[in-house]
Amino acid sequence: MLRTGVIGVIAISLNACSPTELQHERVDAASVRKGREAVERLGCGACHDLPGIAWPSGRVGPSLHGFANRAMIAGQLPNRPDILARFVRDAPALVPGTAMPEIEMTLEEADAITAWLQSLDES
Amino acid sequence: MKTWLILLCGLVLWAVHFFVAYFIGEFIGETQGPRIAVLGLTLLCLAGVAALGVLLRSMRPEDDHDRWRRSAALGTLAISFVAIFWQGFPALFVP
Amino acid sequence: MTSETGFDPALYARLPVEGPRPEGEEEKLCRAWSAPKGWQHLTEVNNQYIGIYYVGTAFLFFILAGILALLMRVQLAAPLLDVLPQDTYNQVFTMHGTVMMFLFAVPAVEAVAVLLLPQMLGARDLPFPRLSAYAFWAYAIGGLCFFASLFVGLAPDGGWFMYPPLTSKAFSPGINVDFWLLGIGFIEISAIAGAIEIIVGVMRTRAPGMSLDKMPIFAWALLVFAVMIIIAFPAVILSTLLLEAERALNWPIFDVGRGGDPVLWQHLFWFFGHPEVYIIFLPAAGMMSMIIPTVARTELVGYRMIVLAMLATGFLSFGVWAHHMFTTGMPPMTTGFFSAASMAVSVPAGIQVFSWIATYATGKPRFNAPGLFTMGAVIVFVTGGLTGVMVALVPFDWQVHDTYFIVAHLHYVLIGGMVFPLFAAFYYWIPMSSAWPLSERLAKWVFTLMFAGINIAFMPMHFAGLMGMPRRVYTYLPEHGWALPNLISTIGAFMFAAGVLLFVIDLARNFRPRPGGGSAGNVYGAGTLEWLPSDLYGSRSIPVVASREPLWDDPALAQNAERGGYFLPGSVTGYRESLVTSPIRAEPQYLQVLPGRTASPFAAALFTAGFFLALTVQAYTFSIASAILALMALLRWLWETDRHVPLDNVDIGGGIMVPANVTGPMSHGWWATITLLIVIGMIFSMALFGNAFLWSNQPAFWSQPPAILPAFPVLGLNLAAVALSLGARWILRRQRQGWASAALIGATALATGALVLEHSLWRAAGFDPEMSAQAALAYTLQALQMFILVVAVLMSFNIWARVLRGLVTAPTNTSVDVAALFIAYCGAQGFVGSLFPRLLGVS
Amino acid sequence: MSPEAPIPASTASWLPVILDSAGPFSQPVTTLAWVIFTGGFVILGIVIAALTIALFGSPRLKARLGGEKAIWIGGFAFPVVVLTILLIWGLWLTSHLSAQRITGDEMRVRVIGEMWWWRVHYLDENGRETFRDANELHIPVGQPVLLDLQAADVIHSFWVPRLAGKMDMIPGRTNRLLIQADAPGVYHGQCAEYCGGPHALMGFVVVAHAPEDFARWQAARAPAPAAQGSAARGADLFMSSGCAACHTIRGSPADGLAGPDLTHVGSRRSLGAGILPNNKGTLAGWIADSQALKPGNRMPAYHQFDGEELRALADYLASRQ
Repeated sequence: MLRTGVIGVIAISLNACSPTELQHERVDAASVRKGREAVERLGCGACHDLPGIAWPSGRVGPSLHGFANRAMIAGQLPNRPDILARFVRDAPALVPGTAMPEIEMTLEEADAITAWLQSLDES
Repeated sequence: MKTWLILLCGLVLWAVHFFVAYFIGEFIGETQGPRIAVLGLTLLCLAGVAALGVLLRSMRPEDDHDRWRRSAALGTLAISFVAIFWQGFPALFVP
Repeated sequence: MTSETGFDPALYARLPVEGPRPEGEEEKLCRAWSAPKGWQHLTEVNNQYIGIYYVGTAFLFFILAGILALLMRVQLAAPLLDVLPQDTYNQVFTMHGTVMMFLFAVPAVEAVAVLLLPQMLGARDLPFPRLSAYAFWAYAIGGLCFFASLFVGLAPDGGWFMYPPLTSKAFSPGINVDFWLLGIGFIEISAIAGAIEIIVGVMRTRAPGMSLDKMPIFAWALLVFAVMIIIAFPAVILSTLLLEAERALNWPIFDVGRGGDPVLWQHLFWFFGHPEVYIIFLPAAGMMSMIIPTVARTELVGYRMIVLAMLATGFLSFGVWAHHMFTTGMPPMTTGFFSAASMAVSVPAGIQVFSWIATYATGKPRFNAPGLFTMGAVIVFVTGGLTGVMVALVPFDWQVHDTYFIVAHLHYVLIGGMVFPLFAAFYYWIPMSSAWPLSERLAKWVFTLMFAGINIAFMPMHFAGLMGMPRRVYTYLPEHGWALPNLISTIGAFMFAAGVLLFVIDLARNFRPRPGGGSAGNVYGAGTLEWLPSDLYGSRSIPVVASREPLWDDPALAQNAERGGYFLPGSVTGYRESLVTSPIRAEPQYLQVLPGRTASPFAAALFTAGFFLALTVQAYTFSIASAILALMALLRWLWETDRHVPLDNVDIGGGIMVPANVTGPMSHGWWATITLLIVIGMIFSMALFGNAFLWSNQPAFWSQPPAILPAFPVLGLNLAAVALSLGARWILRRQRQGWASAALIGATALATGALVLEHSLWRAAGFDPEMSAQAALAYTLQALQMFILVVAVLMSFNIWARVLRGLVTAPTNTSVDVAALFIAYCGAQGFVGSLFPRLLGVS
Repeated sequence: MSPEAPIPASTASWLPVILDSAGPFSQPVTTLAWVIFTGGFVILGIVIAALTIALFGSPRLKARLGGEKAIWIGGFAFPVVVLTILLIWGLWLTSHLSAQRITGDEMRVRVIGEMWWWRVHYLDENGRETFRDANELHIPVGQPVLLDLQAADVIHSFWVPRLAGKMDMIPGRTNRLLIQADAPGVYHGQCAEYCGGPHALMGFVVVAHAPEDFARWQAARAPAPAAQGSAARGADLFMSSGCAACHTIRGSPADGLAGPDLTHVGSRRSLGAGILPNNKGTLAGWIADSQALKPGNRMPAYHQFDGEELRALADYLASRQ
């Protein structure tokens, strides 16, 4: 189960992979702001240390500082907006063993959160 | 001793009033009876302050010290009067 | 002119004595009051040394507690910072409050009193110099050890108010709370010792002619202050004892499961805690009333109104304690009494503020350093006073109680009412004991930074409170919007700190302590006696006082005093000595021989501190050893008292003769004993109140106390003890020293027997102190009785020993008077302590 | 899913909460507050003006201030008049607002302060318990609610600034407080008496519903049906991992009393006593390491669960609506 999932994701990412696409897109400020608000409302900080959000600040999940510069999501998935938007809504569907539950949110919110995560550029 | 009695008489009355009123509230309760007791006590103490005022005014001071003592004592009586007066309000305005 | 003691005031006309002074007179005086060298500094008891140590130590604690405040402000500068972890923060805020209240505010004013009061009153020293020394050393040693608990993470963390059950063993199992209870209990003893000293000092050591209406207003303030300490502090001594008994012995006084009540703690604590605020404010107001006339170059307008305002404050402040408890669910009429008293107490404060304004308006104010601080104090204090009236309104208090609004209010009151006046006092009086005054130029900066700092720090706290921010929070969530006011507060706090730092720098540059001379002198042109030229013995001679500002009204006074033209220009006995005068009109009564340097106060303080600290860390052997050593030091001290002077009448100047030995109700020892008995009586009364409170509040747990009839022997023995101990004075009048001491020992034995019987009666009735709070309080009464009986035993055997050594004079003797009074009190307390709890039956 | 109409997350205005009253038990205090603030500023202004005149004024003006008469007027007569009025107002309000004015028609709830959370017991008109919840209080709009306030360990204080003043919760006593909200909304509360450790993080929420929504909310207080799928796995873990020793979930074997009742935890607006939003993510985060979020709280960090187990637990709790 786990293996098929991972393989599938890798297959998807290999198909779509090209060097230029690793540069994230220009994200517009409005969705970054909305994403940040959604992250605060949902309390993602209960598990993650989030840049610019003092509270909450959990240590269960990884810190998300400089997330835009990460190559992988959860160490397994390529850090791409479309995958990321699916992952934040329903992580177990992509990474079955993860501790991160599916979180109830709208698709717009997932996109906004993705935009915000992609803006966390520390380079 | 006499000097202190003169200077503090009004305040001592205030203290008597305050602590009796507090003990009534703390140990007896706040029903109609205690309330009326506090009001009666207030009137009694106010009358006491007034009487002390009359008494003090009738004293003939012999020197500067006595004059000073008398005027300071009248001042403490004024403050005590107000304080006792206010102390009666809770029995009146907290039905 | 009327007289109080039969002394003829016309005799004052003989002074100052003209002509040259006899050869060697001044040298003899200097010899008696020589300066200490090296290690002797630890044994010195002269108020000019003790006073400077004392002020310095209090200021050190101000700085230390201030640093704690800065740490807290850093932690709260933004939401969810992690500068101070939760438990550290809780210790830090507890220590900030505790240290500021107990180790800075009260000791600071007692320190200033020890330093200034004798000079201001024209005395050579306070009447019990060793007691001042003891009070200081106990405070310094105990306070520093207490503070050090912070560095090992053992500092108390229950808030300075220490509410049980949070501070009970169940929720605070560590020794942190014990540090507070024992440390503060110990420091209270020092505060009370200082207060006894001040009361007797103000009442009995004023310069001849300084009748009550001519007393410097600072002395009035300290008199009221000290009496308030005597009445208020016993409440906190008792409450710390009770809580420590609950923690150490499992006596469930505050435990609701066994008939205790945590609200009892709140009553006892605030019965001390609110008067405490006025205890802190009054002396500072007294300083203001001394400084402002000098700054404005005119006499104080409304002197008598300030006096009556202080007296009124002294009384009214005892009717406000429960305004800290408006949210505890007290019934509405009772809250109303406290609301009314809280309003009433603001009236005398208003009178004082308007007196100061009237004094400025009458004179030509100068904008020098003390002037600026007094002006700033008026504004800051009035702001705090106005919010004080607001929180006296019960419904408004329901909202702002325990929020930052209160934090803002209390800091405005305490900084405006105490810290600013104290800084004014530093600037004003430092030239008296330093070779140089402080810098006026820097003072402008210090004042500006401190004044702006306090407003920037504390004004936003009003808003934080209105926005819902509770007190005593180690952090807060961003969503409440408290970040901005907190950040501004932190900036303000650092501005205030910068002002204090600048002051410390100035102090380091310019302060050259010169006890007894070589000082900068009367740089502000003040009119009161502390500005007479002085040496280690104070003024060369003690002048006759004819007005409130003698130096203004008699320009030759300083010169005549310095020349030795007034009272006591030398030393009659060769010892240190001072003049004791009558309490109202200050007519000369007798010559008091003062003790010189001695190690016993220092040793007693050191070992008492050792006793308490060792008790805290449960080093019982060391604790007992310290107690024995402390006791030995005290006995040695006691032995040295009451020295008989082989002179009957002495010439104190101008041919005026007074006795050198006085006993009975006229002596200063008698006065001190009465004061001490009031303290003990207050502790006892508070315990009785506790009994009645639990009886009324926890009826479900109340059992029928032992019957009264079987207690008749107890009551009888106690009455017999009273009669026998008072009889000892009568026996002594018949020249039978031995029998007098036997009577005292007998009286002590009777009272002890009564206690043993009383204890067995309660035991027989099946009461066990761990069983219920009722039983615990009954045994508390017996424990208090036991404690004073131990003292009585020591006293009566001390008399016996003195009789054997022929030290007890007849027909009267101060030591016997004091012991008789004390033991008679023991009998009376035993009587009431046995009767009262039996009257509280099950209804 | 939830039966009631959406409730605005915040009805607060820009005003500080104490001045932004939302019910009849806080409104009169707000009025009083505005009056005393205004009066306070005016009096402070007068004192500063008097001080300024005393320091810098013309001799004529200074002469007016410089005597005992000025002290009697400014320091005695004026305060006495002002304070007499204030005192009467304050006393009248005290009696008007205090819980002694109970009619018997109030809805009743018992709230018990714990280190560092709140037990909530809904009572019927006879004071008998109907059901339990924690850290959240639901009330109908426009109706007074009588709270019986108690404490289980140390002293706490119940305070919802927009609804009423605070009232202490003292072991061995029951204090009473009336609250009422005039508009649907979520009102934040906070423990106001220092209770040790994470006192700063002891919050809660009052949710006010329109009356018909409240009735629906009340009707929906039956335990949620047995869990399905991953949540069923979570239920097993909950029972087997010790959670049930401290927490009660009605309709399941879990009957622990030390911690908050979790029967309806999934429907609450917050977690950790009013400090975190509530969803599967925050539930999982709280279970795995609540000590990182609220240091010192009584629940240990549960490190033993793997990712799937943690999610199953979160699923289970989120399903307890």
